[in-house]
Amino acid sequence: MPDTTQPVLRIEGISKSLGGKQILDSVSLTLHKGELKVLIGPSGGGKSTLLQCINLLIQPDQGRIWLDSEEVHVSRKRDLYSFRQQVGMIFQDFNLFDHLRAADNVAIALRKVRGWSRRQATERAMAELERVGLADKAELYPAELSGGQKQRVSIARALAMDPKVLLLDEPTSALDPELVGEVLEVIRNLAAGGMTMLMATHQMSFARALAKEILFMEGGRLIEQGSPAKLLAPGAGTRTQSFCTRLWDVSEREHPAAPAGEIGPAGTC
Amino acid sequence: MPDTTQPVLRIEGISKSLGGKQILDSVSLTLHKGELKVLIGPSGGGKSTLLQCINLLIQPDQGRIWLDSEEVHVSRKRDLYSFRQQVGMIFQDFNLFDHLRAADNVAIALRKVRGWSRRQATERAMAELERVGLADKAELYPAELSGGQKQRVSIARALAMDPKVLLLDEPTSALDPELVGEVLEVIRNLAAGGMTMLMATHQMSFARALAKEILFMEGGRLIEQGSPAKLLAPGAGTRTQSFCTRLWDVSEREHPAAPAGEIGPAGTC
Amino acid sequence: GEAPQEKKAEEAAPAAPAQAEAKSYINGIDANFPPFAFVDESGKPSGFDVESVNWIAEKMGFKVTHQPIDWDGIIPALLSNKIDFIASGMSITEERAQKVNFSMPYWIIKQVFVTKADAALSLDDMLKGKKTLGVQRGTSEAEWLKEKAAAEGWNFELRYYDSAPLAVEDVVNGRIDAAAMDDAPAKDATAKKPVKILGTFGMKEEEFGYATRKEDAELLAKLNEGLKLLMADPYWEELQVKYGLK
Amino acid sequence: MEFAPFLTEQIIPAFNRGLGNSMLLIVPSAIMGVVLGILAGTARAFGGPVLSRLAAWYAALFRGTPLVAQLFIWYFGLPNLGIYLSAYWASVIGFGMCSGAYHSEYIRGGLLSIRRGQLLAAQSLGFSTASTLRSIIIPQAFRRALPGCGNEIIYLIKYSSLAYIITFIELTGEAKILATRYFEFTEVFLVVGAYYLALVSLATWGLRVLERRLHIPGFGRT
Amino acid sequence: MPDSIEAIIQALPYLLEGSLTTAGIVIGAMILGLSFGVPLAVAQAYGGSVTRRLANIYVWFFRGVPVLVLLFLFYFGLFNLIGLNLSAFTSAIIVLGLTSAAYQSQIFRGAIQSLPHGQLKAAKALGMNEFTAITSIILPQALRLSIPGWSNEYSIILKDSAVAFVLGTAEIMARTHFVASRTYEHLPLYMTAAVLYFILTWFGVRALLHLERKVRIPGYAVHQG
Ligand SMILES: Nc1ncnc2c1ncn2[C@@H]1O[C@H](COP(=O)(O)OP(=O)(O)OP(=O)(O)O)[C@@H](O)[C@H]1O
Ligand SMILES: Nc1ncnc2c1ncn2[C@@H]1O[C@H](COP(=O)(O)OP(=O)(O)OP(=O)(O)O)[C@@H](O)[C@H]1O
Ligand SMILES: [Mg+2]
Ligand SMILES: [Mg+2]
Repeated sequence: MPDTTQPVLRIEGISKSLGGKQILDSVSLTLHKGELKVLIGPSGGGKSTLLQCINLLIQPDQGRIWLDSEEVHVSRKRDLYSFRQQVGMIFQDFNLFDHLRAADNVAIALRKVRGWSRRQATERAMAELERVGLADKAELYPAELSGGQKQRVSIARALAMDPKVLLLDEPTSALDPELVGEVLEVIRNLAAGGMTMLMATHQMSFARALAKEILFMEGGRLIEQGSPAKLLAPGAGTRTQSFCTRLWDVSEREHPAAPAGEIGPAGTC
Repeated sequence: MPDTTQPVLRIEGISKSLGGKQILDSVSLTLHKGELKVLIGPSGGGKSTLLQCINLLIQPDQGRIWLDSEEVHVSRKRDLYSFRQQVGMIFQDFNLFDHLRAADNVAIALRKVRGWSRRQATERAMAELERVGLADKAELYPAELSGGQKQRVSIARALAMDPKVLLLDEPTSALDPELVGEVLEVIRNLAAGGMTMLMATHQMSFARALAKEILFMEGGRLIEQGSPAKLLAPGAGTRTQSFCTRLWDVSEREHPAAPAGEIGPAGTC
Repeated sequence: GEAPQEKKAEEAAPAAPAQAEAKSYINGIDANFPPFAFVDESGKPSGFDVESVNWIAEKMGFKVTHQPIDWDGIIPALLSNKIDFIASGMSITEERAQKVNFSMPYWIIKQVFVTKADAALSLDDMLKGKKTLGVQRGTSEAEWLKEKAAAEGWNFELRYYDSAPLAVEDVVNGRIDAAAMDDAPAKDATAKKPVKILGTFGMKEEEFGYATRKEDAELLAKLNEGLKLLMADPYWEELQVKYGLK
Repeated sequence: MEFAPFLTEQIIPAFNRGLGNSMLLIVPSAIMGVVLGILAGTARAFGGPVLSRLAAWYAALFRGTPLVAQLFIWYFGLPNLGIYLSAYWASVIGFGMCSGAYHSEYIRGGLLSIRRGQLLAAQSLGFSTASTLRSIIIPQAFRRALPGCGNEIIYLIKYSSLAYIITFIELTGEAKILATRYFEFTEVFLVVGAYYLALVSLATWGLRVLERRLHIPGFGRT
Repeated sequence: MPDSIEAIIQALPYLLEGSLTTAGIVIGAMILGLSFGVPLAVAQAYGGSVTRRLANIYVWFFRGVPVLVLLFLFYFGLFNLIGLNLSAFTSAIIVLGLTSAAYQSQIFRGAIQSLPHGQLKAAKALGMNEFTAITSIILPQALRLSIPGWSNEYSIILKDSAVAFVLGTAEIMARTHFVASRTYEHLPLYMTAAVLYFILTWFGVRALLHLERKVRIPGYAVHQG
């Protein structure tokens, strides 16, 4: 199980401005091996920007990043590429390669980055698609896939590279409850296998069910962090707590008589 | 409140094949004035395809559609355009107009379809953006918006046209809990104002909180339909019921000791 | 073909309304054919043919403008009334005579070889010494050399150029050994480039004439009569001297 | 003049000879053009400050000057530097270089239409910049540029006729020789027009097949 | 080379005058080409089978037949036949413009087809008719993406306008030939013409590049250079 002594990924003081607005304001965090941290917060809070900065897809204005206690320098292209190979990413809007079929979307990095043969790569790609229940859609292009199918291809694509660290940007937003369950299971297994993960999500059940720690992000800063139990405890008085009970109010009003146990912390919280 | 005597939208026997596969298989449904029906089902089940067929964005192979008991014929272009003006649509992947700022994304149809002046249209657009909490992002282009912001612009765009019927394809997938609550509130108000809605969603709390009826779709067919209370009752033995309890299992296993009331029908159900 | 002529007439002589009845004609010229026709330093058409025609026009009482036009398009332009005649060093040939009427011949022209000024090659070397010769494509010398070579077993290689001056350019570059061309432009070339005229190479002499449309007998008559007058006038000699043709 | 014997005895043999020469020009210069175009177009969009500047100048120079002038320089100008190219090679190099400049602009247009997300996704998987371009960006950009590049290939077919100016006699050269000799402009140009039309039709058809084969669902044809 | 420099200086005003003719032809033909090219592209991308076929035939014909031949056919043939007495200059604009429309349509079509289908769907879902959807959603984006290709077409017509000399419009290239034939200063004069063309192209291309940057959609493309 998680070995918390060894930081796998560490970022310090990441700041970023876009269009003249400060989007990230000196964000620091550490991920230990096998740890899963969950990033939550209001829309536009900077979650996606942070994840992309960690991967250096967006160049932070300031800040430093270490992987396995080696600092990552953008200027050394080699290092950058190998860093990114080790840090997988699942995008909020999938960003599948439009010109490739599902199987090739998964296989292409194996071939072009890892240098695998076409056969090897396709075999692995099929195995990954199988894992997310898409073996029969391998031949379809992104435009022919449903929302949930696209999202699953993007998950398969990231997993196929066997990354050390995985950054997940709302990986289940388009999935139905059954699939959410399955993906959750996959994530749990990855964590058990020592994968380190940082996940932005709006589905608080995830945080509750899996995360060791919740990071609450608003206005480009991490304003609260702690275990789910601590932050979400009823009456904890945290921002996280109030953020997550909004939906509750709504449901409550509609079905005032419904037993709390059933509708409960409904929907996303 | 809802006047159920008068069917606003009726479809009958809609079928569609794509890429040699039957995606929709003779789907029929009726929406009465002020009614909100929720479409759920596994990923790839055909929800998005159905919504787009209703709007005739995808040409169904078979089937008929009535709005206010007038049948809609594709061949009569005039009718088709006025039909679509009355039937609003929120897309699963937003489909914002890339070359227009948020405000213009909302205003363009008012100007070009309704023939409003630029000023009038912009005023209304700003009001709609305000309603979804985006007044300060009106000047940004789609590529500069976060996932949740894009989704809200697409909601504002549909609402600005004051449609009679609204088709919503996962309108809250990218929203945080606070916003989900707000959008839910908006939808509730619309329903109260007599808007007729058909919403595909994975967030079962919606169905529970708002829907009069749930339609369960799998493999291109509506296989179950009924009130949330009926379909979701514990032990109802329905496909809907089993579909929605999958996530529960997962959470349960992780925190076996957690009080059911807290984690409850966690996540999406 | 009346309308464009009248229009041209107004352009050419706006200051002479009294002469409005005078017929006005457009002469199409190949402005790449000095000294017969070219465009001078001030951008105006000039040359031996141009000045001859001007003299004739004045004598015969018509107006004329000179329109430079691509050699490839010059006969179609004549046939479709865009121009009215061609006085621009055009050889009288059988093929052309089927399409247009020619005036009386006014000039005899010989075809010569032009070589580098310091070349020490004889005419015989040119024809039988496996040399490379340049010609302007579509000219009579090009055709003659090709046919004779086949008949006589001459072994030179022919290279086709867009205009004779370009062939001279390649003589200077050393890519070809000689250019075959009319003697008048050849003389012009020797004045401007380090080349010399090697001499004629046995081709029959050719005659230049003015070309008109077949149906335009009136103009042809005027041109013929004008030419006769001009060639009898001392101005004819003067022109030849001016353009280095004597 | 009788048209039928003129056609069979003069035009057709001359034109078929010219056609062969035309193909010898077109095919290698088209290939050279596409390759140069992809390199230069990509360099303009993604090459660092130096490379993109260089590529931009290449495109500006070769698009900015008439092809005839370029051919003149390759053929009549280089001898001043002691470089003697044959008419054939001067033509192929001249056409290829010029064509590449135009292709580069179409490719750049194609690159403009690729969304950022595609680049981000590739880089997140550890692709180097070069292999991102090679495997992800260019394949998409090329597809989108293809109709434009088709234009350039068709222009090339037609411009190949300029080779006659530097003495390489291909289809148009043969036509001009015949036409100016017999003054049968209409006939000769109708026939040469038919030849070019056939060549262009072949290219159009080939391009359409290529476009169809490279078609990606979700873009293009509805 | 004092001779050649003298020849160039001598010829310059004459050539500059020719560049006005060239510019006139180019601007006319580009505008004509644009106004025919856009509908052709739309017909090819969205037209029914008949419209599409007609547009294909148009493009095939005008791309297939050399401009020189078209000039001959129209100026000496068609225009004469129908009694249309157009000047060589106007005729050149019409023929070059109609030809350019065929090429421009392919550039626009490429751009139209690089837009994902979703946006057209969204426009239709808002009740827009095809015309509005295309003119206010598709074309604004497609035309942006067409600017590089369009600059190609500009620089091609600029130089193609030289063929108009078969009709007798003496633009830059024809004038260069004249002067070169008289002075035998071929190379320096062609260089001068090339420089003139280069300047004209450079200004046009610069202006288009500026336009391209100005209308660029923030954050959209990979390529910002
Ligand atoms: N290029 C840009 N110019 C200006 N503002 C930008 C730009 N890119 C992003 N932003 C802004 O940065 C903020 C953070 O965006 P980000 O995508 O990181 O949010 P997020 O937390 O992921 O939100 P969501 O939950 O909605 O996905 C948003 O307000 C967005 O509008
Ligand atoms: N052009 C196409 N060719 C082949 N199959 C297609 C095409 N378009 C859609 N499909 C298939 O149709 C099925 C239904 O897709 P649809 O988008 O309607 O699903 P959905 O119910 O909305 O799923 P999700 O919840 O994941 O959004 C999917 O399996 C998809 O792969
Ligand atoms: Mg986000
Ligand atoms: Mg869907």
